[in-house]
Amino acid sequence: MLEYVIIGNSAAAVGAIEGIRQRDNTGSITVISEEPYYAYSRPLISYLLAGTADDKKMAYRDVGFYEDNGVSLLLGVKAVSIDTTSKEVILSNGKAVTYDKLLIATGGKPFVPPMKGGDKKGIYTFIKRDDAERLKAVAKPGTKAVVIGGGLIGLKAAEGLVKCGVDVTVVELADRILSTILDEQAAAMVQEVLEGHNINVILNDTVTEVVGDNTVSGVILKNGQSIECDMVITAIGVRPNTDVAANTDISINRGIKVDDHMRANVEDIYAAGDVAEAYDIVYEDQRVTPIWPNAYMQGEVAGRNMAGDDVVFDSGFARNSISFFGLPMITAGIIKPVGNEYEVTSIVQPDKKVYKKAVFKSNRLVGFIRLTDIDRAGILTGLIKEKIDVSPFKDKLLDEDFGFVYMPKSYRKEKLLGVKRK
Amino acid sequence: MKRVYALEEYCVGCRLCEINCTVAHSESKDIIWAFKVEEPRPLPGILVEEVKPISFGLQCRHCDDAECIKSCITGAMHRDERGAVVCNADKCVGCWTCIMACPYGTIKRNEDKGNVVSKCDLCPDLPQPACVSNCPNEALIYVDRG
Amino acid sequence: MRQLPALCHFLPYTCSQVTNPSIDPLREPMELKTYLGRKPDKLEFDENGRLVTKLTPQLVLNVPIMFSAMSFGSISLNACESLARAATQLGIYYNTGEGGLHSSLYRYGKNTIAQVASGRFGVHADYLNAAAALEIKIGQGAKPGIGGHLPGEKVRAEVSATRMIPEGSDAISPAPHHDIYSIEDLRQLIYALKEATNYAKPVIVKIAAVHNVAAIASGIARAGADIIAIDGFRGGTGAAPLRIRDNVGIPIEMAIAAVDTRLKEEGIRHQVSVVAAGSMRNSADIIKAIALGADAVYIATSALIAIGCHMCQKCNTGKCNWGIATQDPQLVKRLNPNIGARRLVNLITAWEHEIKEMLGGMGINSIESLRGNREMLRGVGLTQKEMDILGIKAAGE
Amino acid sequence: MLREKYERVPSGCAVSGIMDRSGRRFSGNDIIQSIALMRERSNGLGGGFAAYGIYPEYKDHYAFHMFYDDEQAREISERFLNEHFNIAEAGPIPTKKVSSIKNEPIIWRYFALPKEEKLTSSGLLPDEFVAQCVINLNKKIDGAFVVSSGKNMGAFKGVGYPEDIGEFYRLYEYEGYTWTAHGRFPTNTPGWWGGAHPFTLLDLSVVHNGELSSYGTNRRYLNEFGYECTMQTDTEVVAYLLDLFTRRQGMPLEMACKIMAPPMWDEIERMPDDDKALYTALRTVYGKALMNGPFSIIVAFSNGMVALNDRIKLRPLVAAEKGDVLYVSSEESAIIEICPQPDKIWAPRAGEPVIGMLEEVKA
Repeated sequence: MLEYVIIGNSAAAVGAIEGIRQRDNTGSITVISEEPYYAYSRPLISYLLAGTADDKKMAYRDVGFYEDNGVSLLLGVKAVSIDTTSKEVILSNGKAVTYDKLLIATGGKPFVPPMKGGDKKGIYTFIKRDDAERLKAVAKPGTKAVVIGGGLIGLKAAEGLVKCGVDVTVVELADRILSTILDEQAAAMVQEVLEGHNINVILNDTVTEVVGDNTVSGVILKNGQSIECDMVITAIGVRPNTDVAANTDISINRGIKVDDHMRANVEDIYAAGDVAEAYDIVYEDQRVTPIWPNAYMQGEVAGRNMAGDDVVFDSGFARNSISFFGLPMITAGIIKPVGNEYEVTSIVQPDKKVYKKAVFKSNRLVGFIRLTDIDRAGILTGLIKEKIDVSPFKDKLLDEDFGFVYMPKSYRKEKLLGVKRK
Repeated sequence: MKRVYALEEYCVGCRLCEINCTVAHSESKDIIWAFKVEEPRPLPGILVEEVKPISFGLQCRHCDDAECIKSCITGAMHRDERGAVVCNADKCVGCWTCIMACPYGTIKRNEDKGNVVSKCDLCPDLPQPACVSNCPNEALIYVDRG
Repeated sequence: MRQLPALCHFLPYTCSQVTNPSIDPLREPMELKTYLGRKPDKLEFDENGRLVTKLTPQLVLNVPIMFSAMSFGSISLNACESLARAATQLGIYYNTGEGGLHSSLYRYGKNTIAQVASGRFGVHADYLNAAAALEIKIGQGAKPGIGGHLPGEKVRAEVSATRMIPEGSDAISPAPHHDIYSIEDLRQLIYALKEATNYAKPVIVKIAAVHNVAAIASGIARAGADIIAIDGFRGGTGAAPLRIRDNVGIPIEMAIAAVDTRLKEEGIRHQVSVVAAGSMRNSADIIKAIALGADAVYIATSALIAIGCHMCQKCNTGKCNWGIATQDPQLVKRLNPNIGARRLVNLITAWEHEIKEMLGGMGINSIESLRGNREMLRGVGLTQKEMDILGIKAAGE
Repeated sequence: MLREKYERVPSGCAVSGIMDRSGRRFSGNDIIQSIALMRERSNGLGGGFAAYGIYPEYKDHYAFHMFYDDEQAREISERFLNEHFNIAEAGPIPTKKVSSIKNEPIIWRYFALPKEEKLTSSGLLPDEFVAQCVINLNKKIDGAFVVSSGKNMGAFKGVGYPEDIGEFYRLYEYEGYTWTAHGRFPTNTPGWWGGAHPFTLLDLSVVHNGELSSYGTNRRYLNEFGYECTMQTDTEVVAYLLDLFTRRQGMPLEMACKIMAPPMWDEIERMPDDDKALYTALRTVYGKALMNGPFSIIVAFSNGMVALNDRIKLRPLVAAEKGDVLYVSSEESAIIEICPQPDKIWAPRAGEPVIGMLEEVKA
C-alpha cells in the first residue's frame, strides 16, 4: 500500500487526489496545507470580497470529498522541507511525514516589491482567502485604495473593492492593463469599462513610496504624483512557491522543473500547478502557467502517474476566462506575437465592445482573444490544444457562426459522431 | 454511455430540437407557455449549426475526459450518476471557464438566470432527450458508442 | 381518357360463406411467398424419387409486391436507399430503373433488380452482377413508345458517376433500344445479359400494356425472358408528357387477362412469370391483378407516397419538397432513408395483412391458388366483351 | 339431362372407401352400409359409387358407363363409339326400381377396345386415346355423358341418397376389391345425374367432400396441358391433376399428393436441405396445382386408393386398417359400422395422404 503525500490543498492537489483514486483505491493519501481550509476556489476570493460568494460557493468540492477519497488532512501546518533520501516531509511543527510518492503543489506566492514604506499597516496582498477576508474588513464605502498592478489579480481586487464602495486607483507599470492576456486594443476596451465604473487607471507608472505614519495614508508614484488612500494592494505578480524544495536536490528554475509526466528530477517526487514549470505546447518551451485548469489537469496527471499509470500532460498553455463588470473575455495562447512567422486576423466592433483576434503559426491556431463575444470560444481552445491545421477554415474562424460546420467533414464526423479517424 | 449524435445527412436545420429542448426544460412543459409566458425562458442545450446544405444539432458530448469539469474553478461542473456532465447552478458563478474549455462550444451563458451556464443535461426525467424524441427527420440518435 | 375510372372499381371479388369456410389469417398460416422465374414443364425424379431437375434462378418474394423501376437521378439517393432497405427488410425487390446502381447501394444487391434500358446508363458488368435479376425495359406504362429525359440539372456529381455521363448533361434515353429492332434482337440481348451474368439471374422484360400486348408477351416468353413485366395505363410518373400519359396504353387489368389467357392457350403460361404494374393503388388492386393472372405486381407511385410524395407532379423540375425527385442536397436530406424504409415496410406489411385478410375471406391460404383464379372476380357495369376478355362472369352469374 | 348452371357447386358431403389390398373381392353391401350411416351428410341430391375388379370377364376392355338424355344422344354416341372402338358387349346397366330415384337417364354400358387403325392414325397410346374420346364425347355430344371409362371398374351414380343409388344399381350383386362411395349435399342446385360423384377419367375415380377455392387456378393450369373441364364441378380437377402427374408425367403418387396438398412454407423452411429443395421445387413449379380450400377426397384407381385431406384439415377424414383391408371415411362411425374392431384407426394429418396399393387381384 503506497503512501501518497501532497503538499498543498488547491486545484492541483484535488486533481491529484482524483487522479490517484482513478487507479488506486487503497493507498493512503495525506494532504499538508498551511491554510486551515478545505480546498476552496481561489479565483472566487474577489467574489468573496464583493460579497457575491458565500462559503458554499467557495467550497471547491463537496463536504465529504476528503472522507470519500480516504484523505488524511494536515491543515494549518506548513511543510518546511523535504528529506529526499529518507523520503520524509518535515513539518513546521517539527514532525515528519514519510512518503512513497510526493506531490509538491504549493502554488504561488505573491511578489511584493521592495518599496519605501512597505512595512506600514494597510498594505495587502490578494491571493488567499484570508487576504480577501482581511481586505473585506477594511473595505468600507468611502475609503480609498491603490492597487499596484493592473493584472488579473489587481483588477479583480479592484473590481471587488469598487463593489464594496471603495474608491480605487490602479497603477500599472506596463503600457496597458492585463498585459499578459490582452493586446493594446483589447486592454483599451477593458480599461474603458473599468473607468466607466470609476476605477482610476494609471499606466506606465508605479508606486515608489507608501506614505503615512504607522498606517497607510497615501502613495507617491514614480512620476511624483501623490495619491491619498487608506489601503494599498500589491498585485504585481505571483511566483512559484518553491520554498519547500529549496535546499534539496530538486531542480528548480522559475518553478520546479517537471517532465511530461509531471515528475521532478528526484525520484518519486512530482510537482503540479502554479509551482511547476511544465511544457507549454504553444510556446514549445518549459513555462510556469499559473492558471486554474492547468493546475487541476497537471495535478490529475501527476496523481495518475504516482499511482502507476502512464499518462502525459500535453495540454499546457495559458488560457483565461474572466469578466470585469459584466464584460467577459476569453484569451488563450500567444495573444501578442512577435516575429514574422505569425499571422494575425482580428475583428473590432467598438460599439458592441466586441474584439476578436486570432494568431496563427504555420496554419495552426496558437492564440486568440475574444472580448464580449466569447460564445463557443472553447472550439478555438480545442484547435490550439489539438494542433489542428486550420487552413481550410481560417477565414471563418472569427465569424459569429463559426463552428464545426466549416470544418472538414472527416474531422467533424470524428469529433461529433465518435467515429475514429482512420 | 448513451449519447446524442447528429446525422448531418438528414438534418434539415429546422431547429425543432432547440425548441423542444427549451420546452422540455420549462416549468410548464408547454410550448406556448414556455415561449410566451415563462420568464426566464430556458436556453436550449442543443444548438444547430447550419451552412446550407450542411446542418446538424450539437450539444454537450458528455466527454469521458471532460475539459469543462477539470477546468471549472468552483466545482460546479460535475458528472452525475448517469455519467452525464451537468452543472450545479448553486455553485456556478458564471466565470465562463467552461466555455473556454469546451472544445465543442456547447456550453451557453444564461444571463437571464443569474449568470450561470446552461447546457445539455440529457433530460434526466425523460426516457430519451427531448431533442431526439422530437426530431422530425430522426437526424438525432441516442445511442451508446462507448 | 385520363379521367376514366379504374377498371378495378368494376371487379368485385368474392368470399366464402357457408360451404367453404373463410380462413382466419390471425389463426391459420397464410402464404404469400412467390417464386418468379422460368419454370420447367415438369420436375424429373430419379428411381429413388430424388429430384433431378435443377430450377433456373428464381426471385423469391415474401409478398408478391416489388418496387418498380425508379432511377437514381430521377429520384434521390435517399429515396433509392429507402426502397433498397425496405426491399431487403421485406424480402422483396426494388428496381434501379435506368440510373445505374450507386456504389453505396451495392450492399442491397440481393434485393435489387438492375434495369437495362435504351440509354444503357450505368450498365456495366459489376452492375449486372451485383443485382438479383436483370430487367430489360422496352416500354413504360406512363409513357409507352417514347424514351426518357433526365434534365441536366439533376445530373450532379453522384448521378454523373453512377450513370457514367458528364455532369450537367441531359440524360436522354432513346425511344427504342437501338440494338433491338425486332423480337430476335431482344432474344440476343436477353442471352447477352444471361451470358454476362453466367445464367445466374433471371431476366425480366418489361413492356407497356398496349393493344397487342398478348402477342408481344408470347413473343417475349419465347425469346427467353424468365419474367414478363407489363406496365399498364395510368402508370405513374410526374415527368411523362401529358398527351402520352393520358392517351396511350390500355388498362393493366385487360392487359394481364389477355396475356394470361394467351400464354395459357399456347401452353406456356406456367413457364414464365408475369408481373403486373401500373396503377396498383391498394391491396385490393393487387388481389385483382393476381386473380386475373399476374404472379406479382410492381408498385411505384404508392411506394413514393408512402415515403412522402404529395403527387404535386413536378418531378421534372428537380425541386421536390420531399427529398424524393430531386438531387438538391438541401432537399435530398429531408428524406431520411431510415424513415423512408420504415414507411415502406409499414405500407407493404399493411398490404400484406390486407391481402391475407382477403385471401382468407376467399377460403384460400396460399397466394398460388389465386393466380389466374377468375372465379374469384365478377364484373359490374362492364360490357360482355370486356368481361370475356377479363375471363369473368357478370355479378350474379 | 340437366347440366348444373353453376361452376364449382358448393357442397357438403360424405365419402367412404374400402379396399382389400390382397385383391380379395367383396360385394357392395359394406360400402352401401357405410355410406348409409352418414345420411345426415347428404341431402338426397346425389350419391354414387366406384367399384374396382367388378368385370373380371372383360378386364382388358375399357368399360364405358354412359348416361343419355334420350335415344338420339345414344344413337349419336354409339355411332361415335363404333367409329373408334371395337365393342365386345353393350347393353343397359341393370337397375332396380327404387321409389325415391326419379328422372333417371338412359344408362348403358359398353366393353370396348380402341380400333387399331384409329389408334395408329391418332398416334396416341390407348389410354390417352380413350381419354381424348371421353373428353370429346362429353364436350361435343349433347345429352350424352361418360360416367366412367376404365378397365375392370365402373362408376354408379345418380341423384338420390347414396344407399338408394346403391340399391338402384343393385350393387350387392357386384364384387370388387375396392369400393368408394359418396353422398352429396349440394346447397344451391337441384343436382344432376352426371354431376354426382364419383368423377372418373379412365380407371381413375374421385369422390370428394369439400370445395376447391383454387378451382379457377387449377382449371386454367390443367387447360395448358389440354384438359378441358366440362363437368361444372371442381372434383374433376382432382382427377385431371392426378392423371397429369401420375400417368402423363410419371410421378410417384405420393409426390402428386404433395403437389396437391403441400407442406407450409415455414415447415419447408425447417426441413433438411434435400427435402427443402424438393418441396421448394414442387411448390415453385406446381404452385397452380395446389388444391386450396376444404377437401377430403378419396381417389381410387386400378391398383390402389388414396385418401387426402386439405392442408389445414378443414374437412374430416378417418382411416382404419383390419388385416388387408383399408378403410377411409368422413366419419369414424361409418367405418365402425362395418368393421367394429379395426386393428388400427386414426385421423390422418392435414395434407398427409393415406395410400393403399394392391398386391394382386384375386380372381
